[in-house]
Amino acid sequence: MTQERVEYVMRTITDQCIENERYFSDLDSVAGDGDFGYSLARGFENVRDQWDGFDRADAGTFLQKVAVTMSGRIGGTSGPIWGTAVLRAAGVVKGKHDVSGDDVVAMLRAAVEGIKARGGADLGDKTLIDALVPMTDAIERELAAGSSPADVARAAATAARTAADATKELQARRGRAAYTGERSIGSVDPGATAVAVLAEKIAEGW
Amino acid sequence: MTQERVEYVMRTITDQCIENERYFSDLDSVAGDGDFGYSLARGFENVRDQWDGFDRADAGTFLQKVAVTMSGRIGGTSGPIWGTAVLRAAGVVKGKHDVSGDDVVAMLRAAVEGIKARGGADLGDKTLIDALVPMTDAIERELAAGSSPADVARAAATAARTAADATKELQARRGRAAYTGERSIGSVDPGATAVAVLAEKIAEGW
Amino acid sequence: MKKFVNDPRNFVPEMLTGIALANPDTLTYVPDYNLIMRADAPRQDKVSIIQGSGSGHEPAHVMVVGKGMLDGACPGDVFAAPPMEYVLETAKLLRSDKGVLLLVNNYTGDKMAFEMAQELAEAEGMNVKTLFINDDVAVQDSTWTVGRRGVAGNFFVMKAVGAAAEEGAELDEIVRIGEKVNSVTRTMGIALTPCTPPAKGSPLFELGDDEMEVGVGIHGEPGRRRAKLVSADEIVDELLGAVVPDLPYESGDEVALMINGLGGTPISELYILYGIAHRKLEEKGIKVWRSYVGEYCTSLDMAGASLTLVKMDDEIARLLEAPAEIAIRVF
Amino acid sequence: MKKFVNDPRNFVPEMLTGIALANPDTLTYVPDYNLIMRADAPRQDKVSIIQGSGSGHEPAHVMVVGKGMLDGACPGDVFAAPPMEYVLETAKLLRSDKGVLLLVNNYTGDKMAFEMAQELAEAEGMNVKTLFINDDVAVQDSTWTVGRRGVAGNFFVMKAVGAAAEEGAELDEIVRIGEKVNSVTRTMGIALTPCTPPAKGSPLFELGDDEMEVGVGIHGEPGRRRAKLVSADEIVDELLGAVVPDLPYESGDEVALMINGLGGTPISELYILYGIAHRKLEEKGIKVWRSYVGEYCTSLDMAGASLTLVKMDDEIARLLEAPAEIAIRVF
Ligand SMILES: Nc1ncnc2c1ncn2[C@@H]1O[C@H](COP(=O)(O)OP(=O)(O)O)[C@@H](O)[C@H]1O
Ligand SMILES: Nc1ncnc2c1ncn2[C@@H]1O[C@H](COP(=O)(O)OP(=O)(O)O)[C@@H](O)[C@H]1O
Ligand SMILES: [Mg+2]
Ligand SMILES: [Mg+2]
Ligand SMILES: [Mg+2]
Ligand SMILES: [Mg+2]
Repeated sequence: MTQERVEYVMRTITDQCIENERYFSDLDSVAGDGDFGYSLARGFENVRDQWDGFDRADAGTFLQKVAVTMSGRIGGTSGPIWGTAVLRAAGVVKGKHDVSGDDVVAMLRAAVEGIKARGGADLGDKTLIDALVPMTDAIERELAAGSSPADVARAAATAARTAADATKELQARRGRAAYTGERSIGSVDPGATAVAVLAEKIAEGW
Repeated sequence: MTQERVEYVMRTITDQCIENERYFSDLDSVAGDGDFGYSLARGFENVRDQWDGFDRADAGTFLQKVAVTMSGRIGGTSGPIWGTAVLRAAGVVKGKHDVSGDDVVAMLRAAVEGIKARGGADLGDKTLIDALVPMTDAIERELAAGSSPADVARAAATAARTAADATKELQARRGRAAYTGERSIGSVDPGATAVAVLAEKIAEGW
Repeated sequence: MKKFVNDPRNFVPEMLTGIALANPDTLTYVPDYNLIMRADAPRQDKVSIIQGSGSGHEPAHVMVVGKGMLDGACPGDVFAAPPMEYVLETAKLLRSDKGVLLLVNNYTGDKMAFEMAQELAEAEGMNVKTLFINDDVAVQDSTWTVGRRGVAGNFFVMKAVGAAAEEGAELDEIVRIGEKVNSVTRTMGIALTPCTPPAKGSPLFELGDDEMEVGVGIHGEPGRRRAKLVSADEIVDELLGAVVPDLPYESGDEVALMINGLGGTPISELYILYGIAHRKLEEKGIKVWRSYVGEYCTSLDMAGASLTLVKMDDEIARLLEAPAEIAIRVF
Repeated sequence: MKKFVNDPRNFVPEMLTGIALANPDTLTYVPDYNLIMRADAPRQDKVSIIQGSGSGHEPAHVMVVGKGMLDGACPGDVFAAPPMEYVLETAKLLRSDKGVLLLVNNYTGDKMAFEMAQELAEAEGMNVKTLFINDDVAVQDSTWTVGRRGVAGNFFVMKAVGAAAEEGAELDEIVRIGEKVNSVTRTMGIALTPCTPPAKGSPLFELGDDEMEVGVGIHGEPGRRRAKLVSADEIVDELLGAVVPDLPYESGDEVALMINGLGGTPISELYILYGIAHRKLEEKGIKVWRSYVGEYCTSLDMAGASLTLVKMDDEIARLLEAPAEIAIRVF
């Protein structure tokens, strides 16, 4: 995919995180502290405001600028987590203008590793990792099967949504929701759900 | 009437002020600060607790002890107002064991004068004076007409109630409710209503 | 009712017990008269300063007893003036050769109780003066009420007379100072929610989700009007619009600026109001001499705030800056 | 939402502006990093003490910047850890030859931001240490969470390290002191109502009219259990029952006792709780060394309170008694 595609993906994430401020915060009110949407929205508003001025030398540089712009303003857990994720993804495509399907998988794997390293969470701890990993697996599968980019995107969205919904059954083991213990069971994880929303929007506009 | 009757009247007032705590406070919440019932109840609980020990040398002494016991515990406006009223009434029957109808009228007039002197209120200012004065007038009228004590008590109750209800139309000019200006119109005065409740109970048990 | 309370009837005594236990070296509690007094009072070389008023306005007044402030406070029940007996007995316990000053927030019940107590204390040969505080501009003067109410501005009167008394000033001089501070102090409050008296157990009045009460009294008395809740900027305009022209405070004046919380409003919001008010005053050419932000005179758990201005001069500045030590402290 | 606020997004900057305007001689405001710092900081002859954490806990931490306490506080938005950039830039602005201490309440977001900032500051050659505060007994230790939360007990850590830094102690010594105070400090809180974050505009959780949340977190995190609202006596039993056995505090111990208001509870009720707790501790043979009653670490407008005990020794006593001057003051 082209660098424009990368920009399209990042732009969709940016717009959606601003648009879903209230929804994401409401999700975080159930077992968290209700600021997830607010934090993301403030960070991505910063990205939107500086959008035209980002260095677009290559896809990696572009994503790195986005990461720094965003995480300078996102507080809470999401600042370091999302900042680290985008930074690591940026590192994979440093110097590249064209991003292959394999690159996308590698970027997502790098992002997940970054998140794990930063916050100590793993699969099953009821965080956004639980949506990111199945989504990445789905992309890898579809690419191997030779699906069209649009089909890959659709499969990614479906996998993310299914996985996000499944976080309902999990007990939170990281972040603020972990303090609630068993009371966190029964509601979806805000971070995982945000991943699903973003994946769906990206697939829709592909 | 005998000194026992005086005790009966005082006892009814005492019990009713305790029993109607919430009702009287609710009345005071409309345009006042909601503590009227609380203040009276605390004061009269004190009277009830010390009831058996009061000096009963004569009606005046008895009432004076009640006044001191009560007003030592009633705060707010009602402490000085009710304390002064009972003290003044006590003065009228100092040394007496039998209390005539004329004495009753004189006691009530003295009480009203005491209240006026203490708080600067007059008829029409939307205070308990607006129930006490018509009630006293009715007693005087019935006595002049030679009615039976029970009939006098009934007439007093009716007059107090009618007058208390009529305070609804008045604008408060004294006490906390006066701060509300025209907004005090439309609700009855708690003090006047308390007088009506007490007069009715006294008549009932005569 | 969402309160930490045992029997609501014991609300005031249990609170006073807590204050006394929290300050064993400096305060004495006399349960019979709801009295919190300085452990070292009365001192015959200084005028004793006494406040009464109802409870529910804490820290006013029981928590501002201490060096450089009050010698004693004998509150009534929540929102009820103290019984006359409390005031009289407190005056007797704090009797000093230099005299006793009774500070009274101007309400019917308080006025009657304090005036009765003063009469009786004088009859016993005591030298007692009464000083009325009436800083609330929400209530217009009127021959029908006892006049304007005393609200959060009473802090400045207490601080000034407390400092003067600590310096050994004579009673008449202290009265002069108190009257002067009162005469240059104006306050206006606003409620966002009602308060809930513990004995009543339910809110004292009702206020719609999008309403505020402009000019509310510290006992939940209705104010000038009920209005739609507006932004912090507009609220400050409303408060300054009532307070500034009343004295008036004018360009070139120096003022103490107090943003007082009414009990349920967090201090973060009080500082938002403070910042706006400070800027708007300076725009009018009125210089803020010192800030007072926090809870000084509350109305139980009412969400709301009041704004007070004191026009400064050198004498008042010196007295407000004098050291004082009271129960309310951070450290 | 019953709040004094303009645009909720500007809640924190407007509050910080107010604090700075209210304390022009002692505090400096650096809007880019939500930073409130001492006007005289950094001083090269003392370690700089920095706190971060989310906003909404005022007076913690922006209002406790000052002599003998913090050199700077760089809060995030309401209930959100500050962005790493704020912490890093604050550490740089407060860089001192004697080093910089970062105080962190133990939450995932704060931990990550401060650890990232520390790494980067060290990479720039700075001498930086991080100290975690985790006094909340409501949360059981667990390998799954970052462990216990930091709540109102952080006041004692700040006070002690602030005093030590003011005396010129070295960074390692200050860390030792902070860790010691933290290790003998335990807190448990209880909520009677939820709080309403300004940007959300509605209560963070729901609590029935007759319910309380036992062990609530200062961001409205659910506690140990939800229970029927009980009397003040029973609530104190519950809080002491959680706190006392945890260290444990034992007969013969001397403790500092803090009753901290969570924002919406009036100080009258805090003193009721204080009185009960004081008596119950003395019944257990635990002596109260000093009282701390008021708002220290709040959760916006939440009605509720927390109880903190600190086991005293001579060193801690000396540091807690050392003079300090901060924005939060009465006079
Ligand atoms: N340790 C962690 N590692 C990875 N993701 C986490 C971790 N803790 C929380 N999260 C994610 O962050 C989301 C909450 O973000 P946010 O509201 O910004 O955090 P907080 O308010 O607790 O600081 C959760 O829904 C979860 O997906
Ligand atoms: N100046 C006054 N003179 C006589 N009665 C008064 C006066 N002011 C108020 N009252 C009476 O007192 C009642 C209120 O009593 P209370 O609640 O104890 O007063 P507050 O709470 O205002 O101190 C009123 O309903 C009225 O009847
Ligand atoms: Mg959150
Ligand atoms: Mg009343
Ligand atoms: Mg009253
Ligand atoms: Mg948060």
